[in-house]
Amino acid sequence: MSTAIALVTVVAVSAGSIFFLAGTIGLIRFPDAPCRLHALTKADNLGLGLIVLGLLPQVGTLAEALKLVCIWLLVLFSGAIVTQLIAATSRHK
Amino acid sequence: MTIFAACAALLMGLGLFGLITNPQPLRKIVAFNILGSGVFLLFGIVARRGAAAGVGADPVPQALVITGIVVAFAATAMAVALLLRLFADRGDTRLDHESAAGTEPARDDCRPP
Amino acid sequence: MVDFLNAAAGMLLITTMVGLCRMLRAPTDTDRMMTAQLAGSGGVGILALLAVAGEAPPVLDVALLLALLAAFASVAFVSGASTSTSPSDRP
Amino acid sequence: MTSALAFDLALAALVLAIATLTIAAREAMSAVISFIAYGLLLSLAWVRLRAPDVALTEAAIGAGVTGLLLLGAAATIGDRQAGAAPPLALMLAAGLACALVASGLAATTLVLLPEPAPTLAPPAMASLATTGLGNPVTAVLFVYRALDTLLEKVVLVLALLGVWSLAPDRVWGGVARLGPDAPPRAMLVFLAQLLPPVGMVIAIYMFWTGADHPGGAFQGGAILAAMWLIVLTARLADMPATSHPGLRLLVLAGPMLFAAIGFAGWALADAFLAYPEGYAKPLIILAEAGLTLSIAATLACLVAGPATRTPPP
Repeated sequence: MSTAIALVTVVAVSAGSIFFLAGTIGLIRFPDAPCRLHALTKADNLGLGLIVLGLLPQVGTLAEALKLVCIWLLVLFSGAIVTQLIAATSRHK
Repeated sequence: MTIFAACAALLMGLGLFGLITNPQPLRKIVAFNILGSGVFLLFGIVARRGAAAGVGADPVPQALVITGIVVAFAATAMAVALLLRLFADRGDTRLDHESAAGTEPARDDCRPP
Repeated sequence: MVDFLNAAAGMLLITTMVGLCRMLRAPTDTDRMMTAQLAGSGGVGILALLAVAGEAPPVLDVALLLALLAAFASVAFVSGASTSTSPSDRP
Repeated sequence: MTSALAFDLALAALVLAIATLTIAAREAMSAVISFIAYGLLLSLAWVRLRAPDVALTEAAIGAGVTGLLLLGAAATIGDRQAGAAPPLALMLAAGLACALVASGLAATTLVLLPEPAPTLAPPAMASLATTGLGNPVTAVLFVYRALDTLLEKVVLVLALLGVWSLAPDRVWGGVARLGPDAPPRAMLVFLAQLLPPVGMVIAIYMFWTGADHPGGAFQGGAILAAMWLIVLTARLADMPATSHPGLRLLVLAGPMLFAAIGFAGWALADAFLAYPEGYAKPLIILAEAGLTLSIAATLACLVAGPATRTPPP
């Protein structure tokens, strides 16, 4: 059972890291602002989401698990709004 | 820990270099903050070395650093406010004006324009 | 498991920060903001990994604070950038 | 253990790289942005040094509020009409001198620090039991070095006095300007409506948990200040005039409450800033509550700067 849980953690955290890597590469390589934003949001939402998902089985208490989920939700909400702001700023020019 | 000790020393050197060579006052303020953070990091090394009695780092240097960060912020805010006032009055931020002391009369805000 | 989480944190650190160094050199305002956003969420991810790897629950609070302030920095940047693009605002 | 060591190495290298970028950046704005990233990395370093209290302070004040202050200044001043860079010979001489200083410091820290390291952790932990607190750093700040903490609040107030007095005479007591005059974007307003309630909960949590876990008045106050600044940037509320009695009371309330508790220590316990037996924890939490609000107001006012408009009638 614990091997299965460890496997879940390894897979999810690895996948999250890959999303971060892809997001960074996209941010550097993509030609224009909307494309780069597309890459950025994947790293933000999916990358961090998968890492949090992978860490959830590893934390000791319910409070810590809730805190992890809160962190992800906070980044998700503010990330969505900030991305809109960035898009508006880039279109303004 | 030795890694961060070397890092702290290098940060202080870098900050000092920026403080001396950067001509813009705002950049000097940033460099000064880097210099300060190197000093704080050194305190962190001292705290970490003093780990004992079941805590990961000596709490006394930690408390000093927290105080230091807040005071550094207060000093930075003061410096930035002075700089912005200088900019508002003169339109530039050069610190090496020959005229500032004598030849140019200081503008007085009290008098109506 | 601890080694794996540390390695993941290290990889995240290098990825986001290399992106950061790269973007700081060829910047437009929006690129900088995107990079700041990526660095913020990368930092949150690293802190979450470190918190679980080192079994130090307080580090989760640091991650929470960073998650909150990442958005704050972006907002500051948006208003700062629009100040710098409209010269008439200056005193 | 090796994975942790590798992480530390990468982190230290990146801290140095970002610091170099900050110093060497061509534009002031780039320098300020890399300084914010530098603060973020530095708070990771504090986590690795097992000092989460300091990591919180560095993230909130070192990177967050200082970053905002410098961003505003860089946006106003830009790169115009700064002095010329010093000649190459001077640069080289300065570089050499700084390299000498850095290597001297490195040698000192790596070789000359006493072994075994002196530590005050055991006495600090021993006195922890008598206060009822669980966080040794808070105990040091409010019991062991309480006078320092009190005077530091006074320093913050003095800095605010200094900043306010930079206002031209004709707008004395007026309103500070924050952000551009242009109306804010709808999305910014939405964020400013969404984020502060969450931030206030986190700030109160940070202050409350500070008694037993890393956190405390500084961190909570800095978060509150950040939330207030978001609201101000989005024009949901106006900055009160610097002559507003409520604002001035808010700035002074925390230090005055703390000083009052200190003087009460003379009467009820045996010394200034001593706490009577059994009441240490509630008194410290009361002082911290006042200080959190005062720190929030002071930090926000310091970022907003001196008054630039005449006070409203």
